[in-house]
Amino acid sequence: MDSGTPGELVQLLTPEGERVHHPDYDIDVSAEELQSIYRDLALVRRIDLEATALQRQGELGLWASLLGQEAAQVGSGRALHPDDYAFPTYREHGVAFTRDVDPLQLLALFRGVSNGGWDPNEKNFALYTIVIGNQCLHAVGYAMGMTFDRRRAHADSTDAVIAYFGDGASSQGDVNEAFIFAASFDAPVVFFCQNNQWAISEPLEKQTKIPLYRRAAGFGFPGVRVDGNDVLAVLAVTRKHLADARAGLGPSLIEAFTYRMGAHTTSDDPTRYRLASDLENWKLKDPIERVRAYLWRQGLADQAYFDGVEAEAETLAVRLREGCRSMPDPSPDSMFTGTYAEPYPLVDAERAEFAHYLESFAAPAEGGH
Amino acid sequence: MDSGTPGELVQLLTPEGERVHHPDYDIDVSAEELQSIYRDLALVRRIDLEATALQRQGELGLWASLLGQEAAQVGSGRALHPDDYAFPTYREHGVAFTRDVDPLQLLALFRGVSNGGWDPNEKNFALYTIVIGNQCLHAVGYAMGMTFDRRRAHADSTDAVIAYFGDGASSQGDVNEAFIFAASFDAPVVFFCQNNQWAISEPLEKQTKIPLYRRAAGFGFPGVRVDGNDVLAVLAVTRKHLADARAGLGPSLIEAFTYRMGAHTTSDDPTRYRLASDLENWKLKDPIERVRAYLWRQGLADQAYFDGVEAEAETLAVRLREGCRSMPDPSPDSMFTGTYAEPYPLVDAERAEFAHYLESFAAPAEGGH
Amino acid sequence: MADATTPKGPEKVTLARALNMGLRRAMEDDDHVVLLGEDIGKLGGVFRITDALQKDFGEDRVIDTPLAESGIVGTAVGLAMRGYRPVVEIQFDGFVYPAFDQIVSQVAKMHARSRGDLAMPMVIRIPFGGGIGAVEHHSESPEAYFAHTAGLRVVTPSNPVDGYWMIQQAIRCADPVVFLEPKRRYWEKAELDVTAAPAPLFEARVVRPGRDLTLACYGPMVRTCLDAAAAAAAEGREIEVIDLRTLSPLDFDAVCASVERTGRLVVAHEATTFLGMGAELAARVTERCFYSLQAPVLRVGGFHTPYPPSRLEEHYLPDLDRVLDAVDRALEY
Amino acid sequence: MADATTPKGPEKVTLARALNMGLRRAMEDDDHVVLLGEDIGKLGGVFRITDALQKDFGEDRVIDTPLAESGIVGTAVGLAMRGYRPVVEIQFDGFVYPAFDQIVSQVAKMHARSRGDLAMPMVIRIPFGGGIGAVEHHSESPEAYFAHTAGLRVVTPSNPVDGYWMIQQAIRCADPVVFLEPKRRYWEKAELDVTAAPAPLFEARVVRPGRDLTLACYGPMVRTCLDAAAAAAAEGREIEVIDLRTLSPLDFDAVCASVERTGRLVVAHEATTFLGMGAELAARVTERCFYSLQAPVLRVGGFHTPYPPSRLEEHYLPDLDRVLDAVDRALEY
Ligand SMILES: Cc1ncc(C[n+]2csc(CCOP(=O)(O)OP(=O)(O)O)c2C)c(N)n1
Ligand SMILES: Cc1ncc(C[n+]2csc(CCOP(=O)(O)OP(=O)(O)O)c2C)c(N)n1
Ligand SMILES: [Mg+2]
Ligand SMILES: [Mg+2]
Repeated sequence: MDSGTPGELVQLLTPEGERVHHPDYDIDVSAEELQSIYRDLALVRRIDLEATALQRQGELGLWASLLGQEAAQVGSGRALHPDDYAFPTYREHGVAFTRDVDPLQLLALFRGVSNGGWDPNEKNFALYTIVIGNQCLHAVGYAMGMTFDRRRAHADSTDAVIAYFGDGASSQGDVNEAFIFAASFDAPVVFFCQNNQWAISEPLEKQTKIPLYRRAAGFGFPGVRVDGNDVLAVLAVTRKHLADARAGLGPSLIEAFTYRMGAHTTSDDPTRYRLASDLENWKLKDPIERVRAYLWRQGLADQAYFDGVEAEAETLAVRLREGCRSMPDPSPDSMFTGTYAEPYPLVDAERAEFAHYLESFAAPAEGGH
Repeated sequence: MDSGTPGELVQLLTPEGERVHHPDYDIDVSAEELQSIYRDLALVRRIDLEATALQRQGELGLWASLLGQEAAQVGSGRALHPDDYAFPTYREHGVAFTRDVDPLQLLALFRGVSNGGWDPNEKNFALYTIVIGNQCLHAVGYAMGMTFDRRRAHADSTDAVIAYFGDGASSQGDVNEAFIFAASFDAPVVFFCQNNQWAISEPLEKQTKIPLYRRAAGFGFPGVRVDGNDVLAVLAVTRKHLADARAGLGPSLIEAFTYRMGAHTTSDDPTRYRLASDLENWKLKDPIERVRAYLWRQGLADQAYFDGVEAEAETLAVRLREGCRSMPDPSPDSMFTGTYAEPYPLVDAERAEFAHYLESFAAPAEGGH
Repeated sequence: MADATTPKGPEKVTLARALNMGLRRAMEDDDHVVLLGEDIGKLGGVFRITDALQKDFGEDRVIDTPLAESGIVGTAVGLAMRGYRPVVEIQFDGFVYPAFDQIVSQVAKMHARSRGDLAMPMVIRIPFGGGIGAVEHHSESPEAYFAHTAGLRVVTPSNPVDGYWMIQQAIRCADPVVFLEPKRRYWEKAELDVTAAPAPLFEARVVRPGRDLTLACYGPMVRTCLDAAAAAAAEGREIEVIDLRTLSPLDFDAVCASVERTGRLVVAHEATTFLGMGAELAARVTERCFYSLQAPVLRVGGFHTPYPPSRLEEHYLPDLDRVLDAVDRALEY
Repeated sequence: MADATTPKGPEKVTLARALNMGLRRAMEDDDHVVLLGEDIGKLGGVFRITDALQKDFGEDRVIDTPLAESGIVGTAVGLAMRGYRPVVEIQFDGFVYPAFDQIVSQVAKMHARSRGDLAMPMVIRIPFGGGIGAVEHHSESPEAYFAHTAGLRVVTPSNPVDGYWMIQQAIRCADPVVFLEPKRRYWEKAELDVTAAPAPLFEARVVRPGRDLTLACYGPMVRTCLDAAAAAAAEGREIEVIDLRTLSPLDFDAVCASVERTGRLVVAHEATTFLGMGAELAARVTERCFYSLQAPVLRVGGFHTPYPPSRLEEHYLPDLDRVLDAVDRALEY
């Protein structure tokens, strides 16, 4: 497999925490911003660890860990403006965090309390999409709508959309059709592929023999590969491509080169299909460690700062544990209320019948549930 | 729209009938072969004209004309070996001709007598596929099977597959998934896109803003654009890419740049969406005229030869007209026999009931059909 | 071809024209209504249902898309999220299946998934059914796939007047509506009064009263069933014909009210009977009217075979005689 | 984890293991049997149904594909044309829809289109149904979509013994078979004698005799219905339970024979009742057994809503009590 030439990878912060520069993508980050980025990364990782633990304790049915992908998600999520819109897969907990979605709502989904959780149009963050690739078309449609709105308002520029998907998803018809529609309509959308090297047990080579970012050229728009474990590079590259989208330059594709450090989900057993040594290599490229090293060595944050973040993470963890454990189950009645926006006789009848049926158990009677 | 640089188009015979040379693709064609090519082109055009006429006379429900695409089809079809396998759309009458499919069987389909017509495995020519793009995946699967067979036989090389599709089809998920599977499995398949500039009323720009052959690079395999009205170039390019496929080099994409000179089908009215002047330009690039000019000017064929082909075409036309008009309708019973290969009680019962029902009309009774 | 203004007085129009007029009026009434599909712009669609709309409303509201049905429906989902009311045209019934995933997994489920935060006011127009002498995949009756899918609504007009009103009502509906257009009836005419008050969208209609037997049908079969009822009347049998109009929800109240009176029900459709709409009607009506039914509910429909080559379609499609054959059998009980 | 040889004597195995053994034996018997799917190689599938098969049969026979279901089924069509017998794994029920077009327009219709020249001996394996506490799209019951599609066959084993034989029979069938695996029963065990003679694939089976009422079910609901019948027996009601096993064709003869004796029929499934298998059974059985039925056919099934979040699934899935409730109602007529 052609894994791309080294120069292809945009990097601004090396795994060792050295700041490097790039001719096309650069960024000025203040100490405060960098601290805030570090905080996001640390909190997001903590959310993920807590969720994994809650799943082990039986509090969640499943969890899809983002371990290792924090920078790709926080970097790209932070590049968004409030009015931009993000379309996630099921693993974008870090992006959710940057969109101000309460992590408890993510837990609610994986606990089986809800199939959604937040109001998408309040957060400008679509619901998690589990069917691989579907959301990329929604993203393009949404972006087309932004263009129509802009033209109606005779405005110069517009907001933008970001569509998340995985390396495995790049093989789905929907994702490729999304590329086609986006190109055809010059939609202001950034396709953000987190290439974490695996689609469950299948390595990247099953999906493609050339670097994924090059797919874009075949559809007539730019593609770029960024070090997905480098939050600064991800931030810079995403900002730039969002800006291009806003300016009417149409879609582009960002491939964030990263690694899924955990199992696919808590149901998965990666020892069946991959080598521990790969993981060891990627550990050296940890997305958080390098920011910490940089902050520390440049004197941009002191121990008190790191301790503060740690304490905040602890508080958050407690809130998540308690919030998760005390989360009430939805009422059976709620099954019936969401299906249609307008009255639908059969559902109304089933609802009434089922309420009646449940009551028959509540009544003091022989037999029972 | 970026319509490609002039040098991108492989051409071996100019519209004026001049033989030109190309560094990567060349070909040696004997006078006999060229005569035979001319004959194919002429007969295929005649088939098409007859079919269009038969549709106007009410003998066919519909006809999808290949007018203008004779060279793309005859050139690529003639590049196939007998054991190669071709997967057509609904317009590949010229390819069908090179696969020795009786044109009457094409007429049977458009007459509504059959949904298929020939035995695909006898002709190594799949049935016409109407759902846009579906056949590209079949082609890849078939090619994968060839690879498996080759490896089982410990053979060095294999046969190859050609998958036909249109410029509009290039937007379908299935076609792009076919690219992905073909690349992933190094399938010996040549994707042959007849870019006739139109998908019914939609111009190429709706589907893509860059030349279609470049799509291939995004998936990691070679793509080339050939003058689709130049039968020699099409033959040379297709031969070369089939040879590569046979040799284990995996898939490739050929974009045959051509023009749909007629309506999309006999149901279509192109005056609603395109200019007559475009047609005039493309008439100058007629795929048959240039071969005739070359044969004539080089003294490779004389008037007697052309007259002979004309006479053959006339004989064929008579056979088609008569064959089409006298084609019997299938029996109602045949509706029931093809659905399943093994017995299926409900269909058997419906078959018996319907036969009984039909008999009730045959019997001398009051009322009637 | 079409004029740009909605005519005011009653006028004889075809179903195709009525749909075109209804779309136009819906677009005038709400500027967030946008149309998406293949060849719906300059061409006006292969059946001309969107004739002249792009010229009058522009390319941002009548959108020729790339050739990919999943793409069309998937982007329509995004447009709906952005506040538009997309009306999608699928060129022929047999080409809706590439979009099946988006329809079943996204369009149908989005409202429930978001617990009502996101509505999906989308209309998916599909010319459906056979009888026009077409090649394969152009004569399918996919209604049961959609009606079985919770979260969707499915309606079908049988005549120009319903076509005009129902398309507007479907567009105004907050839920996704699969709108099936009986393509072999596109060219049939009726007088259309655009100032009249329309019937509710989700109700069936008795189109011919009768007391001996109820004949339920929809879309392209309504004409056939009315003809059958007329023929039966000549022989003294009074058949009540119900145009179901809505397949999801199904108007069981209307059908049951009729069956309570007639005691007999025949359901006719083009789709394969096995798990077709007739199955659900038979099951539910038998449950609700068990003691009123004097005969089992009989079904007339397509066979359990793919739609045949067009030279055989007259045998595949239930015609007047096959409907009457079932009526006779039901009356014999 | 699994051993490489098919064990010879009776052994207690899970449904998951029985399917694995059946696949192995089919692959041994016919070297043109190939498996395609996502994660079916090293991982052995997310449910381990293909465990160790790639190791033993190689990557050309157990094929991990790119992540695209239309691609999987579409290439399987080509492989079938080339003489292979592809067995496709769809990872979960909710992910079959991207392949719906290839299944409905190509797999189901190829034999008819070619008038028998091309058979489509393909098996499409789908773990289906709910009850495992999964997230959205992992608990669907899509059987009616496939059973309504002429050209397909649909079967579902309810237990390990059927799992072992039916998968082999499905693979030998010359027609395409949608093979639905009741995923919440994957871990239930039964004694499997691999030397016994299997029952025919396309026949239902009476799994518990009884004379008061017939209870028809399939796949995951068979266990539930047997439990319900046992509970009813304790109260003196003799329920005959029929495991349908095949949904297309449906074995009406078996169901009608039972109903002729019992006079009552309840059908239970997880899928939405509206146009679910119960609708077809109710319609056809009522037609055939009109004078024997003492009560309308009652259906117990999923509601007309998307499958709910898993914390509610115990309410959505018909359980013993809901089945008995319907039984009681049917007996009250
Ligand atoms: C259409 C569809 N097919 C299969 C699945 C099952 N599935 C869930 S995640 C996954 C792998 C996805 O890989 P990738 O796109 O790389 O994303 P990642 O999980 O690595 O973040 C698969 C096959 C699915 N959710 N949807
Ligand atoms: C899935 C699907 N959608 C729509 C159609 C209707 N349709 C038939 S041909 C056609 C245009 C095809 O254009 P192109 O691929 O360029 O092939 P051409 O007809 O130009 O040869 C369309 C939209 C179809 N057959 N299948
Ligand atoms: Mg991945
Ligand atoms: Mg074209």
